Amino acid sequence: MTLNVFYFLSFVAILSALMVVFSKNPVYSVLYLIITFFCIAGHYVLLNAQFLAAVHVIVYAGAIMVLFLYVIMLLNLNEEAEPHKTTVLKITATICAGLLMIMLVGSLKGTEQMIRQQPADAGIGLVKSLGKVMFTEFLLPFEITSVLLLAAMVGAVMLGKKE
Amino acid sequence: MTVFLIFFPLLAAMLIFIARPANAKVWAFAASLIEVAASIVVTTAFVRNEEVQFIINIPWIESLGLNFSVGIDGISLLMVLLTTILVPLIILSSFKHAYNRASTFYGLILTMQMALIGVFTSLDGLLFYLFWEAALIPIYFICLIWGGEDRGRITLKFFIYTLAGSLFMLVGLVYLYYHTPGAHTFDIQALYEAGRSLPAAEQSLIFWAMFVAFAIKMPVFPFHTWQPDTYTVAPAQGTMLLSGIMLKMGIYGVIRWLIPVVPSGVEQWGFTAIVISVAGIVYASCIALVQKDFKRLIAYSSIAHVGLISAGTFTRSTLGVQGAMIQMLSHGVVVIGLFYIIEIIFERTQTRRLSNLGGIRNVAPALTTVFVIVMLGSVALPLTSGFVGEFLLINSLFQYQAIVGAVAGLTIILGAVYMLRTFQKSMSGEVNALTGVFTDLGTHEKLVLYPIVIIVLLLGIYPGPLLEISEPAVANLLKIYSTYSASLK
Amino acid sequence: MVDIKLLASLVPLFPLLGFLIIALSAKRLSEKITSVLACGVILLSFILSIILFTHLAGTTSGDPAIRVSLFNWISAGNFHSSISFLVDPLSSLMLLIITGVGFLIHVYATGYMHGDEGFSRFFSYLNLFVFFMLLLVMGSNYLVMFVGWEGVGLCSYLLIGFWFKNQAYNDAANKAFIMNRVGDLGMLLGIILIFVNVGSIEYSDVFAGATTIDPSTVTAITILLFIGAMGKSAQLPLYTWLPDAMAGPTPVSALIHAATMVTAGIYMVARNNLLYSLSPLAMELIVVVGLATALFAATIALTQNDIKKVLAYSTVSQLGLMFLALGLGSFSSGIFHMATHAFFKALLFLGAGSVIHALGNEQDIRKMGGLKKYLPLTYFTFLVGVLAISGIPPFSGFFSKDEILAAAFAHSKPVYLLAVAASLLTVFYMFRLIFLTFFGNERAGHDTMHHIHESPKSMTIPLVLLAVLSFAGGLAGVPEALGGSHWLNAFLSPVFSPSQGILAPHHLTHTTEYILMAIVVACTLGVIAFAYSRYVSGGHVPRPDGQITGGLHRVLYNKYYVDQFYELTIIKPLYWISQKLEAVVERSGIDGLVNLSGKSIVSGSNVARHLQNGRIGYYIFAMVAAIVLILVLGLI
Amino acid sequence: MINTIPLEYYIWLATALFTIGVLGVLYRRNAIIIFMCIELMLNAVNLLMVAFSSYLNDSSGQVFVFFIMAVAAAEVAVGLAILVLMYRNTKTIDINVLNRLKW
Amino acid sequence: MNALFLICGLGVFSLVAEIVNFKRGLIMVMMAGLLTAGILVIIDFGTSTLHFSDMLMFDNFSLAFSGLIIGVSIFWLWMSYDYFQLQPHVTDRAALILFTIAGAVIMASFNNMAMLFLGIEILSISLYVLAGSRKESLNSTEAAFKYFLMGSFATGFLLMGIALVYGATGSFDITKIAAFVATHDTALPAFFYAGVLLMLVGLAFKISAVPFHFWAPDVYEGSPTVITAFMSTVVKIAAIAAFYRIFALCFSSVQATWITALQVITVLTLIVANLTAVYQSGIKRMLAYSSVGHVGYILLGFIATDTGSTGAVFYYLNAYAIASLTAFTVVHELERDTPNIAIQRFNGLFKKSPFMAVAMTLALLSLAGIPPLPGFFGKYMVFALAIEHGHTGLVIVAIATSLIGVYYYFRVIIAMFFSDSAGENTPLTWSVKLLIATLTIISILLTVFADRVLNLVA
Repeated sequence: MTLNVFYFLSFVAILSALMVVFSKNPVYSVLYLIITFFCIAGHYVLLNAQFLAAVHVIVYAGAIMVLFLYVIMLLNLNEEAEPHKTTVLKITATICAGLLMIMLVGSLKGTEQMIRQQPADAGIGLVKSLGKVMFTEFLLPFEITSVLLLAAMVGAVMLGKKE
Repeated sequence: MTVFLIFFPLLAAMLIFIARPANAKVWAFAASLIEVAASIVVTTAFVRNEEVQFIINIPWIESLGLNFSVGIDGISLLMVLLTTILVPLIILSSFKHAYNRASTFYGLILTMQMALIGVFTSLDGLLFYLFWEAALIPIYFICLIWGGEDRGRITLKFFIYTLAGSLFMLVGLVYLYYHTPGAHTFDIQALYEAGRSLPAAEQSLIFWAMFVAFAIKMPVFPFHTWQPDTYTVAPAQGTMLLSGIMLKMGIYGVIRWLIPVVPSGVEQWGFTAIVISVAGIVYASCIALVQKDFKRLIAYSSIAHVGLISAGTFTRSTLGVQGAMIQMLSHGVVVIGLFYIIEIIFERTQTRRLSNLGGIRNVAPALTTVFVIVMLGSVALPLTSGFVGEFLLINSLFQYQAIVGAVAGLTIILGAVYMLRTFQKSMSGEVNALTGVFTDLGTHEKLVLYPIVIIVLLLGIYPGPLLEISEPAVANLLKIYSTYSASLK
Repeated sequence: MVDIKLLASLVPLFPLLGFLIIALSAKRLSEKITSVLACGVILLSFILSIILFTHLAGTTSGDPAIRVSLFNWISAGNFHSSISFLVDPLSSLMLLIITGVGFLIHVYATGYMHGDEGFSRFFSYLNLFVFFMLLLVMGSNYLVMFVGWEGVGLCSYLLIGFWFKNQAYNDAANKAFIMNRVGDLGMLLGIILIFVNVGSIEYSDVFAGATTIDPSTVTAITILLFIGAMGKSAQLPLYTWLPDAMAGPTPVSALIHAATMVTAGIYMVARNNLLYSLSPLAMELIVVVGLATALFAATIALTQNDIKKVLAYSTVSQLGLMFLALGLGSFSSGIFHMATHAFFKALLFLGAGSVIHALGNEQDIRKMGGLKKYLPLTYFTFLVGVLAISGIPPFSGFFSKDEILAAAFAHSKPVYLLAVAASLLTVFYMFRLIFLTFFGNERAGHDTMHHIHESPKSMTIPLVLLAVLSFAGGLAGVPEALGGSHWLNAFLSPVFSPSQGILAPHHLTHTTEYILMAIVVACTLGVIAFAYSRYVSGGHVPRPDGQITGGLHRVLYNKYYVDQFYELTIIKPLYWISQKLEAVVERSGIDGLVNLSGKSIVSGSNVARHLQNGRIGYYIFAMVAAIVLILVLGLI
Repeated sequence: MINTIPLEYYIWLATALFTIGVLGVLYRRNAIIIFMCIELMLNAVNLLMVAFSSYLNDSSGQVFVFFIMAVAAAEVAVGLAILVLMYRNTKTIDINVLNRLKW
Repeated sequence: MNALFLICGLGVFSLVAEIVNFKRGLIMVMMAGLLTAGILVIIDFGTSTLHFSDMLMFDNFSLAFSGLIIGVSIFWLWMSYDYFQLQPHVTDRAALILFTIAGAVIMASFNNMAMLFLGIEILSISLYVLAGSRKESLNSTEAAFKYFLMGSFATGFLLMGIALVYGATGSFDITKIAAFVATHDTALPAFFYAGVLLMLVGLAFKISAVPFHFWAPDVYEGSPTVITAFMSTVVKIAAIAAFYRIFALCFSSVQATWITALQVITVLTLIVANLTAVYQSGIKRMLAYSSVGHVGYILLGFIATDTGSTGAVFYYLNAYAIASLTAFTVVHELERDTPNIAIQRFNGLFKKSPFMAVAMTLALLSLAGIPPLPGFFGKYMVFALAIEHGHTGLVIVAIATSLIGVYYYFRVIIAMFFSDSAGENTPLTWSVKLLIATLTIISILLTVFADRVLNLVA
């Protein structure tokens, strides 16, 4: 049963991911990407990362993709915005990506050797345990992230503001 | 004392750079005279044996095995003397010429002197390399700023060419460094030991790495093509520095940093080096024959002379190396004289084409006399400085291999051919429009040329004291070489 | 009692001083002071030479040679050389000739060069020449001799090109110097070879060790040294500079190119008589070269029209004869002839100079003639010289030439015949010269004849003195056959005895000698008669340059085209090769390669920069491709 | 739950998504789509991290995903600002149009 | 550690300064603050402490690099004083710069992949903005765009690498990873190596090694000159420090995996960058290629990751940063009116302003590696290291490329000394003079006291 869910989610994720790439209309791409993100969120749930799944949906589908949509609408992009691509480009792009895929997959052969060190603890994905780790072990990165966001904010404002 | 010798010119240069005195040339000249005095003090204090004296050894970058280690033995002393005596003459030779930015010009000359003396006194491989390259920078700028037509391209070629060669030397030195016994160091004795401990094949590689650097600097055929262009384009003083002193760095390098370092490599390839040097003699002489530009002609003649010195040095005999020592001094003085004469002629006639000159002898007897004597020094007439060296060199080559000696001896004939032709074309005959208004030597010019003439004659008549200075040191270096060769057999 | 060694070292010092004073004072000294100074120092040297000579002649017991060592010159490793002098009979004889003849020529030159703007320069060179010549003959080792050897070459160069405004003269000077240098190289290598084999270059050490040297090495040494002599003494094939050297002022031709410098080769071979006697091959070579030169130059001289050129070829020819003597092992004859030749050839040149001087620098004998009555003293002395060179008894040339011919006869008949031929040719062209110059019609232009005058005393007195010497010089070597004791042989015997021991030359009976003398003298007279009939009675005058007919004549007149031959086979190819070397090997080849590497960098850069085409799409492609590659590299 | 799904599956899935992201970046010339594809790549990484985290029973992997999300958000903010800036200047968002800087 | 807080605090302070409209003395305050931070670093020197659950480790290595970053930043601020004063958004720019420096310090001292990632991102995001900070200029926009797009793409690979490494080792902590790798060297899954290589790719992009360098020339050319200077000094130091820290400290035991790839990258970097620089006519673009080229030499030092190489890399960066900064100062002074000047702008500079010309010459000579300037010692050290470890072939390539380097650096020198002058003379302020003089003196001191510098990181 779980495996079937996995297959389903994976199939939809990959299909919609491909649609992101191949859709002519950017708005469709955004929508397909949102579908992909939802599928990924489903995987998170499968992986016992419930909190992360929620955050994922909120941040990506809720914030980031909305931002994308805004920009697309702001710039009023449509299908004709992108010029025709040559076949050579298509083929080389596919070959490059394919080769990359082959290399990565090929490198994953040893995975079976990995033996789980201890029985699964379904609790690690919960807010409680994540919060503990984040505010003890990863306190500094967490704080530093604020600097990052501050920088991004200042930067975005600086670039976006009209003189 | 050694430190003073090395850094006093730099100090003076810095002061001149910064203070920019109105009469920089006078200050520079004074500084160079002080340097002469210092070198004379050193000479008098020098004990005539094979020991390295006045040693200073200060650690610099210990993790690189680099020490500021300098000292003077007989070989170094002669080279230091050559430098300190020629530099004032070179500075004086520029007195009539009002260079733009004079303070920079004279500062660079003094900086150059610092580097040259550093090269001749270094007892540390990396330090030697540092001074070696440091000498390149001032002369490059002298040529670049005050040079002649198309100097940008030509000087750049010169710079990159010589730099390329010396980088090979650096690789060789580093390779040796990692083979020094115990804690790695660039100390010269340690490098000697390291070089000798290497198998023959590796010694050959080191030999070539270092030989190429020296050969380019000298320059020896076929590594010479930067030289005629550079000599021609450089300002007179630059050419004098290049030909008078700087090319001696290459031969000095062979004597101190090549023959004792990789004896087996020298054994194996010494003959090749001799052959190309000797081929260079004939080759450069032939090309000098058909030169139309006076300066270029002397440039080629310099290649021929240096070829002989190099060949003699590679015989690894006392005769050859001593001949090289004395010939380096002689060539330095003679070639400076010749280039200065060219400058004098150029300054008055604005041409260096031999076909445009002629008849100067009618109006400038003093110049003619000087020219004749310097020319005789160049063609190695007995009782001039050139003969002592060439005789010893040809002698050593002849002993090494009779045929090679005979071919090298062709320099005696070919040298006469092109020098006499040059003299005839420039000085003899009737005056023409350019040379008719020629004025004879002025005071400054005499002050430069007369000492040169005196040195040329003195060296030719009584070279004994100078030969004695370097003899023990040369014998010592060759002993290092020969004991190694003997130990192989 | 003054130390004899000091005197010996003073001999070369005086001319050197003279040179320095005159040269350094530039033109500030007046002509008079310069003349006095220049002649005075030579005179002083001459006096000293006489003292040395008498000292040597007076010493009967032991080794009479005087050795002086001044200072160490070049020493490096096992090589040592010092500036040191050796005065033995041979060199003292040379000293006498050099300073004696030299003094006379100096005096002559004060008149000859009067008014020339290079007067003091001339005398400084001349003094310098004497200094080097003295070094040459006085050196006690090869290197000092070499110093003098090259030094005289230098002075010869300076004096040939003395009138430097004329580029043809300068060419001649260059030619002389360079040809000498060719010889000098041989000489230098010879010296080095000696050093390599003996370990010393002192004469005494070398001669002491000569017999220990490998015979083939001795041959090499002697041939190399002889190459030097070929250059200096103008032997085949290095003789062509000497006729051209007549470009110099006539006193120079007399002193350097007749009396002294060119005989340096003779001196050198004589000095090394021991070495030569050890190498039969080298001796043969000298015989061949000497004889060939004698004939070759004599035939050329037959057709020359320049008074000095004739004398020059005659000098070459005579030098050939001297070498012949040396090659035959008759060293003292060679030296003897050298001495007498010094007298009469100097005389002839000075006489020619007097003629030229009188005619306002006219040297072409076709434009002379009938000068006997205008220049009586010159004519008389010139005649003495001609008689001497022709070997008319009892003039000096007779004795010395006779000795050589006798030696040749003893050696082999063909050599003798050829030598006689050469000497008869000499007789012919010398009389042709004197007949065309002093006899017959006056062919000079009117203006010239108008100004013609006998030379001043300063010039004629040396002529007279030399005439006396030319006449009486032979007395030093009157052979036993003629009742003499041959004093010269005895005097030189300490020098030549070692080689004579090895060679053991043949001695002719007195009868044979008489017959030979008679034949030669008879032939000589016949030739004179022929010349007289052709040029005086027949009034024959050589044709102008353009009208020369007849193959042989033209060949002779053009000096066998040797100069052209050298030009074509050596000089032109050398320049051609040099030009090709520069254009092809230097510029396109080596430098081309260097520049090509630079250019290829720049063009490489031009290619490389197109990697950076500004398109992000392309950049990302390249990155992904690189990532794949890196994964391949790292994982496989 | 996770016991039934082998880890390799997740790795393969993540790899596939990552490669599709790369493919998109290579394939498209529209800057916004390219941004989105980059986001896809990051998400693939996130998925991988979470998978590892679960299988290793170590929550730090999930914490890391938070940081990635934060960074992604920041990047998008700045990136879209730059994009808008570019669009204002050139009236296009084709990545290859703007190539004044080259060679 | 305190230094890092101080720098972040300064960044926030400058944002606050906007509100209270404190602009005039802001740069001075920043410099003073950075100076204090520098002193804090010096005080800590010689200690080695871990902070915040092993997130950061301040050992001599990171302290030395942090010190270098802070020091260079101070000089950079000095140089770019007018960039802040003459343009709008002073406080924003200042804050971004300070955040960048904070990111750089983190990159030099991280002990956890999370910190590495965040450090890189703080630095990068600020830089994307700064590169585009000349909004009216199309070049600046293009630079920002290219930098951003390719930078985030590369971040994807870096993250993928981190994820794979995490998956294989179960930790983000560098010390733990290193220990794990050392003990499990045979039992590591294959994807661990893929992770290492992907991290190599991500970091190679940051240090702009060929073939991940494509952004660098374009971005350097398009960005405002002071930002270019900042990127080619401070940012480069930080990137190299991070690269070195992760590969020398963490992955040294699996060197076999990445050494071949690194060698290929090194050779490509040396050749392509130096070769392309030859043809450049714009000085900034030329310096950009040169800066890429220098990465090649530094990578040469990475090949031997033992104690000697740390010193060599550190010294090299010192020499390189000082020389680059001098060069950029002069370029900045010359391009007051016209951005993106060509090399011809240097024509006759020696006649107009010998002071600048000489300083520029020394800087270029140092960059070209001519003794006895510090650039030479830097090159020498990495060459010697490579020779010691038997990579003579690489050294030959490096020598050849450094000769090419001489060629293009000397084009500028020749222009300064040889050609006739072009453009007017711009008088230098005393501040700039003092800056140039100080940098030159530091350069000389680097030669004389090379041993001290080397011992800092030993």
